[in-house]
Amino acid sequence: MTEVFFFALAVFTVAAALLVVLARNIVHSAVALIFSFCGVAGIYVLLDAEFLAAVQVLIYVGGITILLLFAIMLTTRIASRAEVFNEQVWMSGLVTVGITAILVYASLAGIRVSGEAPAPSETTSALGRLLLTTHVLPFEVASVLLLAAMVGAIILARREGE
Amino acid sequence: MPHIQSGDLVARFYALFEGWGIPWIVPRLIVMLVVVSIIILFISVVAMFLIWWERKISAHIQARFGPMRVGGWHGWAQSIADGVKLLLKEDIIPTRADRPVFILAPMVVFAAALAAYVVIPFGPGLIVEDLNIGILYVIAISSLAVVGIIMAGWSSNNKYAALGALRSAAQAVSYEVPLVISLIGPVLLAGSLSTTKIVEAQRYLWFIVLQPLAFLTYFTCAVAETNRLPFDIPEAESELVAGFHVEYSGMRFAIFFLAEYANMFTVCAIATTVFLGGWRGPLLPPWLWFLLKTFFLLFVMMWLRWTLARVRVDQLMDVAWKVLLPLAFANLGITGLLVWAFS
Amino acid sequence: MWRYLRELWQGFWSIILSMQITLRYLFTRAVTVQYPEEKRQLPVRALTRHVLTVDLDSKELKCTACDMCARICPANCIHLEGEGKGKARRPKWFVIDHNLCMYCNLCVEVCPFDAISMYTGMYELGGFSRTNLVYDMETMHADGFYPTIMTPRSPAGAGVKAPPPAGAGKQTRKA
Amino acid sequence: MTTVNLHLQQVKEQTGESMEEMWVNMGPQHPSTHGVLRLLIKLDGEVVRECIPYMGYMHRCHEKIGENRAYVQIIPYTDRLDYLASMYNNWAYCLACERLMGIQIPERAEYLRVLIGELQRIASHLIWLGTFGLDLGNFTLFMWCFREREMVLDLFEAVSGQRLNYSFMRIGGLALDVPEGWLGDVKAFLQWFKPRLPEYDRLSTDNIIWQKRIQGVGILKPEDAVSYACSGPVLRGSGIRWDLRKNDPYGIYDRFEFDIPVGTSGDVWDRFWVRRQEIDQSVRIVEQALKDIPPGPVLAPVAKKLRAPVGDIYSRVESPRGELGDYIIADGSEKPYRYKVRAPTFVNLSALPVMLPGYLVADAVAVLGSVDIVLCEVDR
Amino acid sequence: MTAEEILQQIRARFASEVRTSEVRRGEATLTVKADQNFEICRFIKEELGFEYLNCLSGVDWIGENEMEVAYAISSLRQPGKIILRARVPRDEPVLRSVVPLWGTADWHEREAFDLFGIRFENHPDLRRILLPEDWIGHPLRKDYQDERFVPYPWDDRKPGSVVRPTTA
Amino acid sequence: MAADYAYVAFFLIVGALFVVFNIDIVSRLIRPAKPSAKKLDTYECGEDPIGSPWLRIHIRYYLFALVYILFAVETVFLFPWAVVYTSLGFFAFVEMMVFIVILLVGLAYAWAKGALEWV
Amino acid sequence: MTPLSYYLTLGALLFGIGMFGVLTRRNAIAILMAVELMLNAVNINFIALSRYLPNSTLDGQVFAIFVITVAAAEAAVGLAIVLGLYRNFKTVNVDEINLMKW
Repeated sequence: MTEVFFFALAVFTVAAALLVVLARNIVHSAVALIFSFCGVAGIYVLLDAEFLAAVQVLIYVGGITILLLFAIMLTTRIASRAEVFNEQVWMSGLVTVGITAILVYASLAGIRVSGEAPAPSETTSALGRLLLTTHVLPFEVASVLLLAAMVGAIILARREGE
Repeated sequence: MPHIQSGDLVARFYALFEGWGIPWIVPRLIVMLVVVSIIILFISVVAMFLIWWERKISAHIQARFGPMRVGGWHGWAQSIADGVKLLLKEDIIPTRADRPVFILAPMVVFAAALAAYVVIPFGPGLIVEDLNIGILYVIAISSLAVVGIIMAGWSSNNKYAALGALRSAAQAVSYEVPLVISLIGPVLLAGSLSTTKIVEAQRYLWFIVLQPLAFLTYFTCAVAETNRLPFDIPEAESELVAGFHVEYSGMRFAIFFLAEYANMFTVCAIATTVFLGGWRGPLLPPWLWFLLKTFFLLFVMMWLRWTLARVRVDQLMDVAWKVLLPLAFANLGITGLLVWAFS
Repeated sequence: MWRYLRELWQGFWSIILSMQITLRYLFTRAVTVQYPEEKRQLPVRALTRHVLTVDLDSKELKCTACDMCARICPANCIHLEGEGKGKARRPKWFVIDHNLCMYCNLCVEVCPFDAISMYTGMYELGGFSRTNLVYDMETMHADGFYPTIMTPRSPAGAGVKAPPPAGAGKQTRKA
Repeated sequence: MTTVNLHLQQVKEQTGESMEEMWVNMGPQHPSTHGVLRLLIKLDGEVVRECIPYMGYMHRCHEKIGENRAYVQIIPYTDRLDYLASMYNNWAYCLACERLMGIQIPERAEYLRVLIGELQRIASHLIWLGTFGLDLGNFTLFMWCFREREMVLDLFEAVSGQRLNYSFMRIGGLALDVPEGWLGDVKAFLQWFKPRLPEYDRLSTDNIIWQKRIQGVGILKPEDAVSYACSGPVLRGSGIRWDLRKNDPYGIYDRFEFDIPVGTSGDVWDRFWVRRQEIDQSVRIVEQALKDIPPGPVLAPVAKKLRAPVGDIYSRVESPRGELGDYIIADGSEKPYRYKVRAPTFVNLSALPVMLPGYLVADAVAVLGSVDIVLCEVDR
Repeated sequence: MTAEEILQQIRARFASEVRTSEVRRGEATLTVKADQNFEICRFIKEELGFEYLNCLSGVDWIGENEMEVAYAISSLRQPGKIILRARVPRDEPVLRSVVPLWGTADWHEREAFDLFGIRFENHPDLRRILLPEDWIGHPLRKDYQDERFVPYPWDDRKPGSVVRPTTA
Repeated sequence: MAADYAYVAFFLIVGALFVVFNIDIVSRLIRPAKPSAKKLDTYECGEDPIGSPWLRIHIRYYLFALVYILFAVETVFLFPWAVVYTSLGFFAFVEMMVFIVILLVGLAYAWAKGALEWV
Repeated sequence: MTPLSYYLTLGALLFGIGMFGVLTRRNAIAILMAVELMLNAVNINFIALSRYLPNSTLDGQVFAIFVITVAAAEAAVGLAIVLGLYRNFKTVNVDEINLMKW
């Protein structure tokens, strides 16, 4: 049963992701990106990481895509028919296919896991415990990172004429 | 597992199908379909009632009657008539609109509104699925609605719609932060994100007593998140005519309308769950208590709407970032300190 | 800091005060009228559809086709033609176009014989074509309006509380 | 409207266009332009940078009609200028004709005119307050104001038989005396009305959202107000104490005691507050008029066919919206040779492009509302 | 300043321009030739202190083959009112705009242009204001004819054209 | 567990299908369809639209979204913290307060820099 | 139970698609979107491995949270840089942006 869900979600996600990179209209790209993110969130759920799935939707869908959409509307002339891809599209495609093939091969053949870990029961509290004990340093550093990002982004975005 | 019906009944239903040799998925799908139909029916009825009720409340506040004709008694069938009318309206998609996104937007908005009902605990066991990240789930799924609104506004290729969508997005993201942070206080007290567990944690005391500041913050944000007056700038009709759904007509518009009222019910239901003790109450059956409390909050929302003027967009942002956010943080800090001190 | 908090409180309180007054209004009576079933009571002077009055003794139209009303009408909505000479002069035809009438009452004021009046209490004018609002002598003949309040000779003297004209519109259609 | 867009093209070429700016049509079909006004607004984000009003959608050749009508026939047409203050339009026109013809009107008519005129001012300001509330998103206030306005209209209907376009005043006085008991009805109305004002205040003046919305926006500097010849509450809101009822008294306004509310900074709040206080002052005047009103005739003996002597006159009154002037040139016939209406909102509206730039779209609505335009009067 | 004094001052300054002047109902009324209208207005505004332009109106004196622009000027600081009439030939009605003096003259002059065809030099934006931009002619001129005017269709005074009302 | 989320998926799918069902099946059968050029035109108060609304937004909106996203990340950390707070005690409180205060510095910075001002 | 390799393959595919976008798209914002896709692919791997590896705690998920944090910061700063570029070059087309002329 999980396989069915997995394949449905995987196809959905990959299709949306393909649309992201292939769509000529960049807003369509962004909309496709939203669905791709939602699909990934579904994959997280299948992996019993429901907290992360919610975070994925909250941050990616509710935050990053909105930011992206705003940036698109700030900068891109959507109606214009500019070339979407650069000249190295075939070259890049080749490289990508190669690397992806290697990765897929590695995934299918390279990694073997014997058995499986039991499903974790309550991920949120476990995550909280981990964050506040084992990973407390990255946790605090994350706040500094966010601070730096906020300051930097505000400086960059408002640099002129304000 | 679904709890909306009695567990025994569902189990017997499953067993019945198993006995017939039908794959296990079929009965499960049937149960799910029944559940979702009940919820959609519930949403429709509630939305229609709310629309009618709001018109009545506004009318009586304004010394008039409101709908009086359709259906006889105080125009109770007005919303149904409106729904039928919208069903009969021509569907207009502007030529300049971005067609796929335009069509997708109401679907996103409605699906998000519907999905939020999964974790609303109408009573003990009367919940579709008690997810263990309940509250966070509602918040996450409601951020989908914002995306839907941006899609609607942008794809309409209309200036008012675009402005409305942008305002809506800016407003939603601004009010999301204090809303989430005000919810963390009760979560901290309950020690769980599950809606059922939060209600159970209020066995002795409603959280509104312990967290009045958080409740006020949450409620204000909830009003803003649902784009209601005084925070209805995304659809401020005196400026933007109708905001993001200005180009939507007929059934597409109706879907937005339905989703809006469904969201209103959701935020009030969450407020009831988190702050007002959910289904707890003496004498009356739990689900009735739950609905009573929720509808009281809905009444307050309507009451506010018909009392206040609309705030301006800059003031709206000020309220979110400079009033509600500090308040929410202060509440969080105080809660943390007190919990540590008393435990 | 204190100022911030004080402003916050004041704002909150002012909203509470506003809400208090609206809550009080929620339980007051509505002032509106459910129109087609209920009808407002029109004052005596209400300017409504025109009527050509008749002399109660001779049962004849008072109008002598002097054309005063047609000439004073700013909107040029009255048209008539007379026949006969002297005392016997009466309108041959008389048309008022209510599409154009602006209810200024000048025609009534100018009429030397009180032959035209606008105090019929019939305000439900409507039609499916513009010509439906063009009234001719027969439709405006006062016979068609009995029994309703008819042209008060001196409207200034009448009290405010007039008999309700409601329902008057229903029985005025001449069979 | 291609020609208008041609003009826009020229404007764009002159001003240049940046990426973040866009031109938006506000009107003619817009909920808050109070009729069919079209404002072409250049938005920078949400900030209004420039505003070009287009009007004329309601032009009905009032002045041309006036030139082809006898003096008394014009009165019903004046109703249709400022349909929210028809009594005052009647008055302005009749006053101009009376001044032109040298007619003295009876004492009772003077009192009744003041009484009715001030009631009209109350009604007009109420409708303004209500629609302004609507602009700011407060629908309840709108309904409440309309409820009281309807009462004034009931009073007028009892007097003139009409609810909106009264054509009640005549050159030389009034068409009719008020019906018996009417003055008592006015008293009863005031009794009811005065306690309602604090209720409006609860929703508007005292409410923080209302205050914050309109304070400090749409500032009209006094020198601009004078240069653009603004009048009425718009002028007074800018801090200039100028009211024709006091400064150039017509009728018998010099017999009444009332104050002229003025603003300080010329923002929307000041204009709102001036109008709000003017309602109080009008109530005061009505009460005084009710006390002193003498008996007697209401119409001076005037000729049936009115002819004005050759000459011209510019006569002005303080209508609820400002200085309502009638410029009449008479050539001795029974029709005016030239009849021009100086509509207060036409002139006040011309100051709008000065008031708007620099504020948000939401403010644009509030500013437009605070000017209190009536499009029929603007377009004539 | 009485109306008499106002007139005297203007006459002293612009002797050759003033055609007629009189005091009517306490208002100074004067007719001037149009070529100096801007200077006279400036004099009235800046030196006599009448800073408030109430009204600006065009008049078509077709009998004298002249157009007139009548300014009603007053002040918020002093009593008194001036009615200044500037006459221009009807064939070529051109005046200098007074917008630099009074902002309100902008729309009034546009209106006079729209309805009378009087052109104002130096006007910042002389367009039609009330009528559509593609309107032909200037309706308030006394000789204005519009063949597009269609009389009210059932205004033929014949009883046969009347349809009996279906209601009441 | 993952199976719990079957309902979520189901609700999302049915929600979308419900919209399609209503608009494209039920309503389509009974509604009229008489499109005309004017009807299908973009609404702009009865005038022809001037220019395109696409690509005309202001940096304001962007800045709010920017500040939001960073606070949203913070809330991600807050939820696990709140759930385990009672069992971890004061140390957790201090850790989180350090975290929050650092971010509040950012908020104060944004406030002082006027990123939270509209105009 | 779905094999781990399925998830890893999905991650690899997403990564490849993202990489293709990064390499070929001209629009800087589109490139950022593709980068987000790649980050998602990484997260899938983290979480899948955290779920499947025996004796694992939730460290993989914690890492995913940090990746999301970094992604958010990256999006914020990256888009701010794009805006800055746009201000200077009036385009977000990376081929036309020549940093040496800045």
